[in-house]
Amino acid sequence: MQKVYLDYSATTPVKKEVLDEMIPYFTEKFGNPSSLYEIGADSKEAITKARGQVAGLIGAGEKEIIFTSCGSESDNWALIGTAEAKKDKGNHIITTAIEHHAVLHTCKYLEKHGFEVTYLGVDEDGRINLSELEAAITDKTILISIMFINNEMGAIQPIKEAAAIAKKHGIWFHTDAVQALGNVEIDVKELGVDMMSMSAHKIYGPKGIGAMYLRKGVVLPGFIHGGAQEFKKRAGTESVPNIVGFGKAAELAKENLSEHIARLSELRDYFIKEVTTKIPDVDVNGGMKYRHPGNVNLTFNFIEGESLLILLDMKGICISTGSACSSASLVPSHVLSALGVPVEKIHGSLRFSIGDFTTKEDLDYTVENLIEIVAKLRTISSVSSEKGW
Amino acid sequence: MQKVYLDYSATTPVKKEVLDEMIPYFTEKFGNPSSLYEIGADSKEAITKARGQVAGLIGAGEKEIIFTSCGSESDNWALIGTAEAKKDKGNHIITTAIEHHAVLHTCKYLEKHGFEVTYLGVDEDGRINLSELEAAITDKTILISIMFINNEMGAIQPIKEAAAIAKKHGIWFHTDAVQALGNVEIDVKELGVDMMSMSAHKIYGPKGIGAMYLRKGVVLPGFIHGGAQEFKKRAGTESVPNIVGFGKAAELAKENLSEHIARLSELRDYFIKEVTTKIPDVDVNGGMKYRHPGNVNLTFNFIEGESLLILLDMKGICISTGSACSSASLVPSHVLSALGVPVEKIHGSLRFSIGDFTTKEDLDYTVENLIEIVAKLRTISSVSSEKGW
Amino acid sequence: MAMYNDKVMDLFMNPQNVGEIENADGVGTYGSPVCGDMMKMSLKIENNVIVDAKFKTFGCGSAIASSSMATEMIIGKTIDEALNITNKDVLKELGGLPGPKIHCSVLSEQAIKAAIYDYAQKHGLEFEGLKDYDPNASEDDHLHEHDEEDGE
Amino acid sequence: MAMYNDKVMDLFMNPQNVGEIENADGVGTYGSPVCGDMMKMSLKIENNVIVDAKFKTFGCGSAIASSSMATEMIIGKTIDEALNITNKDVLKELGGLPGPKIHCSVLSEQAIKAAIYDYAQKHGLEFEGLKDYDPNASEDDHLHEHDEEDGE
Ligand SMILES: Cc1ncc(COP(=O)(O)O)c(C=O)c1O
Ligand SMILES: Cc1ncc(COP(=O)(O)O)c(C=O)c1O
Repeated sequence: MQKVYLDYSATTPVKKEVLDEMIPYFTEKFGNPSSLYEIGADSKEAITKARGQVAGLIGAGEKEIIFTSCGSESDNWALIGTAEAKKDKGNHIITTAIEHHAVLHTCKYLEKHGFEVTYLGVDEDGRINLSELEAAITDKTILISIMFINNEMGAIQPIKEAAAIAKKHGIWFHTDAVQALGNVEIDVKELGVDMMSMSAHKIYGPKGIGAMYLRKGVVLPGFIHGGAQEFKKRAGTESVPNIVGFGKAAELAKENLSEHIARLSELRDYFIKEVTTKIPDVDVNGGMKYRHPGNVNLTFNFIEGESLLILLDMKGICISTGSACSSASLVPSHVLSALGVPVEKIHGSLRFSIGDFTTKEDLDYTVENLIEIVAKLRTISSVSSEKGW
Repeated sequence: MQKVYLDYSATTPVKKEVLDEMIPYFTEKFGNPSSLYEIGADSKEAITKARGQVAGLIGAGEKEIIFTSCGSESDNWALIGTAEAKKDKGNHIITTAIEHHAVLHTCKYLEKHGFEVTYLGVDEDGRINLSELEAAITDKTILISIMFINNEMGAIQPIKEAAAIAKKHGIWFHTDAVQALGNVEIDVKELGVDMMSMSAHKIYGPKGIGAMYLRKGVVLPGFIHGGAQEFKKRAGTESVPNIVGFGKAAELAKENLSEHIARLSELRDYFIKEVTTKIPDVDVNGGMKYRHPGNVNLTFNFIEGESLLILLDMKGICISTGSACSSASLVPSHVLSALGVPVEKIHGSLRFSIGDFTTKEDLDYTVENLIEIVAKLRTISSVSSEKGW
Repeated sequence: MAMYNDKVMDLFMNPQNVGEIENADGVGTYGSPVCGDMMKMSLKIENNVIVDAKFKTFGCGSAIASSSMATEMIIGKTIDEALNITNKDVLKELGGLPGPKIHCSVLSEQAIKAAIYDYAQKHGLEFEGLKDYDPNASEDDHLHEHDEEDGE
Repeated sequence: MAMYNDKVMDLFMNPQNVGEIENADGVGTYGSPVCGDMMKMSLKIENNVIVDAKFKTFGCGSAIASSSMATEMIIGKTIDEALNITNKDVLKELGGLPGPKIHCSVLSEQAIKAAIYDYAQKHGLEFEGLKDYDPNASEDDHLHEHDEEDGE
């Protein structure tokens, strides 16, 4: 059976070049980077190289990159660390209603511990309003955390402008760039952010390794205490092979960036055109102007997303429902809700995310199957275009 | 040049069987375990299998194993999570003076946040005194955290007895078993511990993956907030290949346990006998009765450890100094200090740790070189057995 | 699809009794698109026996499979027998559903009751099995496990 | 050993002027085993010129290399010249040391001073370069970066 993976925003396969770099560090070059002898020093050097590669992708200084175990840890660290560092200054945090759970749930946690959080809404295109952001600032505001690119509908936020507002008010600015890394140009100096979360497994690197960009001068308390690793900012024996893999993935991402963006955008636009012209009653969620190059979020009206997802899986097509009824979730996507998509339409929404190994043939095969499956599920459905919802 | 790795307590190479299991999960089987489609479900299944393998090594239930990013994270989580969960009950924690920094520095962190910590001393053999432990308990005590096996001098603590004392007083009990896993028989049910920290890279698994045993019924607040991974107890896309590797390493450790212990103990005793009979003025630090089967901690009187370490490295021999002058540390080992070893002797202490790939020939080669290098450094030294310290 | 068993998958892929009966004797719907699942059940009833049943469902795979199973289970049954069918019976016939999907079986139990209630109303009949039936109860009043967040 | 440069490694592996001069004109020690490094320096002095110098050091590789370098630097120098040698000069000759090891170069500067001080005491001499010298100062009073913890 043909296999079509269209869930690159969920995770990506590790590229061969990346895995090849990692392999030696499991077996021969397995020294602990804290050790003084040669194979220890080799591991340390490998980390330094990877740090440079990740720094290079985002225009950071080498010492501004701290490896963590995942994007979620970076998000938790940024929020909880800032809360701790700045609690004498205030207890107010501003974020958006469309953040990833790693940010949202950490905010909920902080709310239980005396912090107040403002969740900015977004417009139809999925973007925040900068005057709303500025208006939300109080003299107790210690952190603004705004995701760079949304994982469900791909909206790209005005990070540079938002960071400038934060700076003007002397407030730390964090951005969750897990979906943005390798999918848009990022220059942290130009953006003016203080902290930025990243994760390797979204850019063809391994799972279980993330990083934090921590601008020089931002003194964030440690999150995992213990050994002196990562400039004493993150304890724990370094995940050397994963770090090496992250570095290589970052290097490749940098090399291919403009081509990657151009290619994905073209495929994305082609796919949207095909689906919306060949299948009736399909909505595109989120705006097209500021959008992740590989993100497609569609509502297939009158059918429920999970059933569509399963039937596509039977045809070898892997996609994701950000909506109800996923195995771990029955609650409709908070992101599409924030966009103003009615709940019943959220239940019929699916995310297709395109990546480096996606071909036009993959998309044609997907469209073909979608036509058939959507028609079938609509015959079964108790709602329809004639009768309405 | 011959290569002799004698630093298995620092980290271990990944065994071939382990790496072989991991490889497919980087490239073909790369699905996100939270995804509904087949390759997602495959990843989820792989995690479940690994969870069973780790649980099997320590006699735990499958749902009692939560994967974390490292031993340090597990330690931090146990301490900070308990502090949070139990803060209404009290603010007192009991631990030992010889814990790993992942515990000690987390205690320091908690001390800054209003908690009080008692650090139990140890006897000459490196073991705590159980009546001292019980005497230290107050009605504010919320946690007792005692490491299973010390990483520097290998002392095995009376965990079962200590856990029983904790239980008697209704106090949660945590043990840092990072060095114990795979090196002693562990049955968590029989031991009666509530939480236990583990790390894969000490048992021939990959770096950057750890686990927490969380006894059913112990409700510990999350440490990394976000997605619903790991029974909602630890957010972040799972480090699937590393988890698979940890599982396989645990399986192998279980299969080989008694042979591993017997073999290492024999090599250890042989090495100690050789060194102490062939080189004068060598002290063995820590007791021999309750000791990590692969741990050898020696003081070469009148010379400084790092210089010895470097000259051994020049001969391809990898060992570690728990003492002064390691690249990241100029402070003499807190562990040997707690044992009562005088500071000047700590400066001359080295740890040799033996593992599955160590041969008798490796040890003979090491002894040969030690004889020569120790003699050379003693000629240079400004202290000597004749003149004394 | 590892999350569903073969029986459920089979019914989902090849659902039986899909459609609407013309001039049905009883029609009932349960659930709503807002809740993510809505089932419409129409019945043909002769001499107190359900001789035909058809469904239309907006919902996930297990909602569709449950609907299909429920129609199969009631065809040929008397009304009283049909009213005795609980979501547990549907679940059992399906060979089980994943935890968060159990409510889908409730959906079909309730849709059966709604259709029979409609029939009872039209014919001025009363059934023991409808004694406690509240036609205005919403899905949320019944078992509907909410489970949050995804993990990507 | 990636942490030391070749020059330092070479001096550590093959230290020059190891030993003690019999009937030395000045002998000084600096540091202590408790601090992890102790250097003993003995000098042969003729006509205000250091004609020979030998050392014995308990310490790490960079302490040994610094000691060796220091003896080489002072042999042939006048006492005043030798007293002018600072730890920075030793560092420079060594081509640098890793951050936490800088204090090892202080060790050798101080050991030179201690040995000359001993010579001065014995002969009732005074030297400009010893004006501020405190024979009882301990290592901790000088640059000694403390850096904690290991990372395993
Ligand atoms: C006793 C002990 N606890 C905790 C740790 C920390 O484990 P990790 O390096 O996986 O964070 C180590 C070793 O690194 C250890 O030896
Ligand atoms: C926007 C965003 N933030 C954070 C994360 C969390 O990253 P990780 O899975 O590495 O913890 C993800 C994806 O998982 C994401 O898409």
